[in-house]
Amino acid sequence: MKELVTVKYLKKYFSTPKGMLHAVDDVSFGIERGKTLGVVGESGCGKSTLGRVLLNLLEPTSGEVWFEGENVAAAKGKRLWELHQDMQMIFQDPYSSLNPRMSISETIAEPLQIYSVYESVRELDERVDELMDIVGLARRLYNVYPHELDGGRRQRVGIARALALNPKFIVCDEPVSALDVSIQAQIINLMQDLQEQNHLTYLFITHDLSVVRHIADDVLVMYLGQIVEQCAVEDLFLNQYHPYTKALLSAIALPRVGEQKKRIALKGEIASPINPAPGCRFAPRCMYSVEQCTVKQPQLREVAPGHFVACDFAEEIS
Amino acid sequence: MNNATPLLHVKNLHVRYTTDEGTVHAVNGVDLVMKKGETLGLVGETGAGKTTTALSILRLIPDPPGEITSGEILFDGHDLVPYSAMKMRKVRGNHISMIFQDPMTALNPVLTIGDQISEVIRLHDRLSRSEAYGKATRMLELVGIPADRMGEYPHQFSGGMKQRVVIAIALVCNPLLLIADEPTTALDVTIQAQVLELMQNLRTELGTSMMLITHDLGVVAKICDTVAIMYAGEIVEYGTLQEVYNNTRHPYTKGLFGSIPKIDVRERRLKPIPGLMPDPTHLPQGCSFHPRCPFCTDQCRHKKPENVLLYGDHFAKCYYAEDGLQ
Amino acid sequence: MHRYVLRRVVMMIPVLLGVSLVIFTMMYFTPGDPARLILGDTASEAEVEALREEMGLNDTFIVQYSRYLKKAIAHGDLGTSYVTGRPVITEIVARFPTTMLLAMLSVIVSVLIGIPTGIISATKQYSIFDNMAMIFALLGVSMPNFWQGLILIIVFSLHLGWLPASGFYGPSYWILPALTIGTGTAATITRMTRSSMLEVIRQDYIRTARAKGQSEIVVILKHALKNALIPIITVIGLQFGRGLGGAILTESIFSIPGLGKLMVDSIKARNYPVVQGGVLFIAVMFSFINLLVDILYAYADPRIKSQYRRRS
Amino acid sequence: AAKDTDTFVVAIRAEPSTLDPHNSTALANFAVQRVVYDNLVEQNADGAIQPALAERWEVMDDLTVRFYLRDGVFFTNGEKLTAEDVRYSLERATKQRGSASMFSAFDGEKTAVVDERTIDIKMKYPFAPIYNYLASSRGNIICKKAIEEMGADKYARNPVGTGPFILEKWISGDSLVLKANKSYWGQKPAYETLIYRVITEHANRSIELETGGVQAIFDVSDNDIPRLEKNPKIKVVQGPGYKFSYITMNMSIPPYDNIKVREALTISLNMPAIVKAVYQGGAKLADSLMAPSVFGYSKVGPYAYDPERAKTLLAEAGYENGLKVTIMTNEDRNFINVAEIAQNMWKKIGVETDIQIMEQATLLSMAAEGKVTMSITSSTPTSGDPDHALMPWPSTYKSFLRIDNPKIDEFLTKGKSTYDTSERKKVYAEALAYMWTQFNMIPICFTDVVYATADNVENFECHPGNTPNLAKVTFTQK
Amino acid sequence: MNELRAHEALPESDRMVRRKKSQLRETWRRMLKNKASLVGLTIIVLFAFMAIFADHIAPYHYDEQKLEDAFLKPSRDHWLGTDNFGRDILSRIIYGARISLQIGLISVGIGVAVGGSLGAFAAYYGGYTDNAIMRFIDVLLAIPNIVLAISISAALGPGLVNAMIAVGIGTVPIYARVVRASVMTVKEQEFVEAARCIGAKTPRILLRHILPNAMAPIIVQATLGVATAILAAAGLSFIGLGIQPPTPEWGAMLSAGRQYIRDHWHIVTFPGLAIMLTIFALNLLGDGLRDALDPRLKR
Ligand SMILES: Nc1ncnc2c1ncn2[C@@H]1O[C@H](COP(=O)(O)OP(=O)(O)OP(=O)(O)O)[C@@H](O)[C@H]1O
Ligand SMILES: Nc1ncnc2c1ncn2[C@@H]1O[C@H](COP(=O)(O)OP(=O)(O)OP(=O)(O)O)[C@@H](O)[C@H]1O
Ligand SMILES: [Mg+2]
Ligand SMILES: [Mg+2]
Repeated sequence: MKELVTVKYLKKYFSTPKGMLHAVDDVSFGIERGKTLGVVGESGCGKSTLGRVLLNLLEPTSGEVWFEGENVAAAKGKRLWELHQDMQMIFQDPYSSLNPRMSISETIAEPLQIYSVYESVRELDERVDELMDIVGLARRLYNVYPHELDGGRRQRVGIARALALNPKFIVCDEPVSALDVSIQAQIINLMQDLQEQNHLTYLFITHDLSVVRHIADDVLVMYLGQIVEQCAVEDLFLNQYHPYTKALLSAIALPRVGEQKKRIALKGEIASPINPAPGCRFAPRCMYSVEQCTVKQPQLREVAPGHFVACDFAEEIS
Repeated sequence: MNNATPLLHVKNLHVRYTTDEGTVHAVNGVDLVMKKGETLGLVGETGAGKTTTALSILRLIPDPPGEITSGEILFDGHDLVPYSAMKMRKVRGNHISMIFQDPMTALNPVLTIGDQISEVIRLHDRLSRSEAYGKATRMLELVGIPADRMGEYPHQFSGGMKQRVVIAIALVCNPLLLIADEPTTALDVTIQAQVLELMQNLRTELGTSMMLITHDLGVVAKICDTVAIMYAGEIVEYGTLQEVYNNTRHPYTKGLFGSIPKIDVRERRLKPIPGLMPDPTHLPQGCSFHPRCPFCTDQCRHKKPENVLLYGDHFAKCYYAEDGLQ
Repeated sequence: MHRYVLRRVVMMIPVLLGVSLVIFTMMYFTPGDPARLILGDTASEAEVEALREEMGLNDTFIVQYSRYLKKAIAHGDLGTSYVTGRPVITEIVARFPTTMLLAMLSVIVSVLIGIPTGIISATKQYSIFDNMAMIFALLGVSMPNFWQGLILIIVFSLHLGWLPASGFYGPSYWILPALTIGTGTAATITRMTRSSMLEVIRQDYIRTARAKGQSEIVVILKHALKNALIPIITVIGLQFGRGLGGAILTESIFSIPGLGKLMVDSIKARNYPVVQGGVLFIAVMFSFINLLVDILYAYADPRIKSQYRRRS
Repeated sequence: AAKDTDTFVVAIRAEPSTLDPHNSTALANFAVQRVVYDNLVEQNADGAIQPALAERWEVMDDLTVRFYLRDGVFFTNGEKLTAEDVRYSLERATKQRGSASMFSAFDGEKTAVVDERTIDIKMKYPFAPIYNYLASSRGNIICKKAIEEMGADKYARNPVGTGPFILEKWISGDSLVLKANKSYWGQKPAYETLIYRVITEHANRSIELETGGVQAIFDVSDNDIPRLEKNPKIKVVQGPGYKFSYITMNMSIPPYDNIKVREALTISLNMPAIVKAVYQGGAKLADSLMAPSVFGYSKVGPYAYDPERAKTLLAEAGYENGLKVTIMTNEDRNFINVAEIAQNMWKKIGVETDIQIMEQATLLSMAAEGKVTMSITSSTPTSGDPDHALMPWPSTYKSFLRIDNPKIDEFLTKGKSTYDTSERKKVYAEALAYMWTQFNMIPICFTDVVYATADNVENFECHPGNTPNLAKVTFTQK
Repeated sequence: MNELRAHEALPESDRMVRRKKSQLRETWRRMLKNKASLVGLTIIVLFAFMAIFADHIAPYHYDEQKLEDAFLKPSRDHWLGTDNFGRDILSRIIYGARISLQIGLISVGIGVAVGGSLGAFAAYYGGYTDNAIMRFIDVLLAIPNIVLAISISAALGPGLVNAMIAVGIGTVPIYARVVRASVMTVKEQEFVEAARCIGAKTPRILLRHILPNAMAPIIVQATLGVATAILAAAGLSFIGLGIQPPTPEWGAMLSAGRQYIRDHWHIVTFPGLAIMLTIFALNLLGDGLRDALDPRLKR
């Protein structure tokens, strides 16, 4: 099957006063056209950085991002600018991702103006109206400013802006985390509808496993900049190999009486990604860790068809 | 202390904030009963008035702009609303304590952890400085932080650890009631689980009653005995966990459940509640949920429904609660 | 922390070089010939020229500046005053203690007035006290210093005869000038304290302290004030730094032999060595005060302290 | 500041920059130098020359005057005053930058010691102002040994003279404390300590006197005079001074090279009104080109106020459609005020005036470059000699005025070299009468010297050059 | 297709009535609610009015001297009395508003333009640019303001324009710092990244996204800065630099009149009051603006 996006050995390090921060550390994966790849992981594990590097909003330290036969990571200037027509992003924070000084319509129209998609103002207006319809924003909000809107509507504006150029691929960086459940559900539904209608491909970042389960086809579990487990979403919920994934799943509280899972307690908290120690990044918190784990870094390997895990003891543990 | 008197009985509480933009009717006639030793889950979306309710119980509503306009808050049979500031101080931290939503900001950045825990001890127990310090150290260890970190400052702690310190502060004087306002929302999933577990253990150990404020129905299912669902400043459904989860009667509660993606079954679409929470400065007439309610009738539009008593202590504020809304 | 201080001191060097270059350039391009000024209008062109040569004023900018730097760095020699013939250092050192004292006194006055007023205003926001305090604070900011000084002299020295009008010989002489500078600063500090306190008392940890059952006074003084202090320290530091070089008008109104007056007189007299030396000296003081402020920050705020520890 | 009669505190306007008489040009220095040093001869309040360190003197020839020194005069460091000290002082005066131009007529090299108490002072050319110059501050006699031991820089702040007071303490920027010289050769001061306090602001000086902080002040501000006069506890000491203020015009450039324009500008100013408005009784309308207290003064004016004629003159000069002038002055408040009123009066005859205020330093440099078209300035001939007073007039003066009139040069040379006083007076009377017709400057006023003292202060000399001998002050006991 | 509709099926107003309700207007509305800032605004408007229509409202010309009428106390003919040349003080204050406000505005303009662009560049480009610019700012900051102003005005020579430049340059460090801090916070916000994502290039990002959002603290600082600049110019006049006579700048009036303060109080009192009132008003306005522009105070 042809992948729309293929990522190879992608790395992004930040240099900080305290040392090199390995935000994304040697990550490879692919996303098929029309599918959704979910990315889960705890705060600070590099999810957003991954999304930004994919779009070359941040220049990767090394690695390749192939999109329709072109390496986005190497694209520069005008070419990159052109590529952005096809690759867009929806941001996590509906409050800070909209310019408070621009009205809703201005925000949505901005990409269309930048790429001079339409020649006449009328066409532009029509397209803005159309986009507002698509994401379910009433037209009376045309000249309203973001601070007058609630989170859900703001997120719709962000989605409309991302859709404006008819992109093929959208990085969704926790688009619903900041929203209340009932609003979250509205947005998730909207995004699913849009995907179906426009054959969109999503990279969907979240820390909520239930959301991944609902929306994604495949899933990546990240820990401190690295992929620890990768498989089809159904697989993950049936059978987890990596101890971190197991802990993550067991931590979910189900909204149902008397059906609580036995929780796997994790020691400590997520460590700092600055100058990480050799060996498995998860080892300090892992209940199964042995000496080997602190020395040798486990490679991602296929433990079952289409199911990749970065743990040398994956089989024994499960 | 009479065992029959509930630990906390909030009666018809009204709270409003007066702002430039208008009067915010944050709490509109909340009734709540908590028995001793019980854990109540107070669930609702942003702006429903959960925090306001909790702060009113401690009489910590910022005044101005906030103001308790009517109602009673009976704690162990005594109404807290008319208490003097002096008297109220004796209650706070001692009989009722509170954990706030964001551990990142709930601790004073310029005081050591040790100072902040012993402060509450010295306020309520007649202990010397060193005794208080010793007690604080034991409490810190109880929440799983080594004693040698007593002299450190909040910024040297991670979010999860800070939240544990906050829990330590709240529980160190053995309060009768612990109000936890979204204690884990700001934390990561795995840390969330750790902290919740810790709270639950300590609570059972110390026999503290707890009001857990959250918008996560999963968390409620895990640790609460009774549930109160809040919408636009009102408790719209109240009952035991069993009743509310398995015998949901209010359309809003149903909507909430419908909005949550299921982890075990894959549905094609979620069934969210349409529309938005009403503007608290301009609440709709009649049932405040009616604009979003699929079962809304004329009656709902004009007259506020009263509590409908269902099975046991299960109440719902809906004309059609008894019918089951099928 | 020590290493941090050391590093900061080293970091001052480029700034001081920059200061010397800027001020040297400015003086170089300022019209007016010191030699002509010394000799007066009746001196002949030849006499003036000879004096210029003697003073080294005929050299190019580069030569003059590098000579200045060389002397300053190698011998710590900032030159001699054209007017008095004394070493610049001596001139400055003679004036500095007065200026320092004045700056300190006015900061003390302003802190004593400003911080309590600010705290009460913040805790009683929108009360009558708050409104009055804010109006007074505004008036304090709005009143031109020199005007206020004159009025104080007329009222307190002339009409009431309570305090001396000029000189700087002892506590009774300090009061009026310290008040003149202090009230303006007090106004700034009041406003800063108020807004900083207002910001802090909205914080969660203040609510936490209240939820512990702590009394309001302790909440304000123990929990809020220390947090609110950080921006206030900045303002105090800035005012203090400004006091070192900027109380010129006040100094001349009260006939106080301070650095500011020396600076102005020297600029007017085209006494370049004194201007340069004085500005450098003030810049050094200013940098030290900044450093002091930063160290105070670290004491007020443990977050910053640990940052230093990490960096050094 | 003690109030007892042992201490006398006076407030002066500016801090002395140095007490080295040959490197000092500021008036502030002279006031202190007056009581620290003595001169060979001195000038009394009327301007007459009297013996001081020299008991007597005789003119040997056109270029030589022989002075006989007083015996038993000691410097405050214990050295005895000798003719060599005098020779050294005068020779140094011809070389140092603060005094060289004033002492340029003295021949330092040839001046010779005859014996320990006799000295022949030589001139380069016949030079009548010699006594006045010797009596001026630059003629102070310094101690050769002391200055050679200390070096000039140190000496400047630790002066050694033969005067009635000894400098004890100098607080930079604030005050100078002097103690009476117990072994003074002349009349010893009636009090022990003399303190000069520096108080720059006019208003503060009088406030300080009114509140008793000081017992005497120099340079009383004009507008303070009436109030102080009304105060029963204060005495105002006012008298004619040397200071002459005037508006300059740069004769080397048009339109000021045209006498008609100059005259028009002059007579279009209602100078009595200006003087009254600006100086408020602290100055007298200038009726000559040097102050009455200067030797050789004669009244030649004032000019009549005649704006109509001024217009005619301007028209004749080709400026019937108006004229634009620029007047540059330093920050002196009185000058600015004069300029503002003049601006207003000139407007009435069609002259537009641009006033530019700049610092003295800038102004002097621009003047030296000949860029100052008009200015307001003053001269204070501290020696009281007409040669000194008329310094801006000869063609060698290249600054504000730039007059190039051989006739004036001739007058001035003659005046300088005429030893006979009555002859000399005549020369200057003639010269002033001629110069007055040239409209080379617009005279404004002669500023009085105004001091004020506490009412118990007696014998406060009203010295026209602002350097009263404070050693003579006594106190009435109450 | 979407759940919001149910709620939003309100009468959809026609697009023809596109109301332009901007944040500016929102701010304005909040300003008007604040009585103090309204007072400030009124005073400023009044002074501005005086400045603009000085020719029409001043009872006399500012340079109309009547030497015989000097030092008149306030009376019916001269509401605020006359000065030492018999000029009408009220008229001079009215004309003076023109100069003083102009000085305040233009020197702040210079400070904001120079300091602001330095600060914006420093913040936007970061790294070495930032370091170099900020060290330069440190240098300026370490030189006492008044020394800077005096030497600049000495170097440039006298005159209104040069005084404004001198005062303006003295304020450059303040604006550089304020703008830098402000731009730093704004550029970290997600909408800037969003803008880059939809293809906006640097100039557009700076001008359309960053600067408008970084304006609030600058506006506030500038309002207060106008006050400081007026004071600074008055201070310059006080030591004899700055404005050329007979220009009726308030500070110069104060400085010229200060020798008469004891006998003719009105000569200094009224210009002093004018300065004070203006600065008072500007401060009220600045404080009000700060509140009105503070997003945290919203909702
Ligand atoms: N511009 C940057 N400079 C330095 N460090 C950065 C930068 N951006 C991100 N980081 C660091 O990289 C790591 C990964 O950050 P990232 O934002 O990608 O995490 P995330 O998984 O998206 O977390 P969250 O769930 O909180 O959004 C973090 O430790 C973060 O501090
Ligand atoms: N200090 C205040 N001033 C004005 N309005 C306030 C204030 N605090 C809360 N409100 C308003 O009162 C209503 C209830 O707020 P409250 O904080 O109690 O909600 P909540 O249920 O705790 O929400 P969240 O889940 O976001 O914490 C909201 O509309 C809120 O905007
Ligand atoms: Mg992220
Ligand atoms: Mg809340």
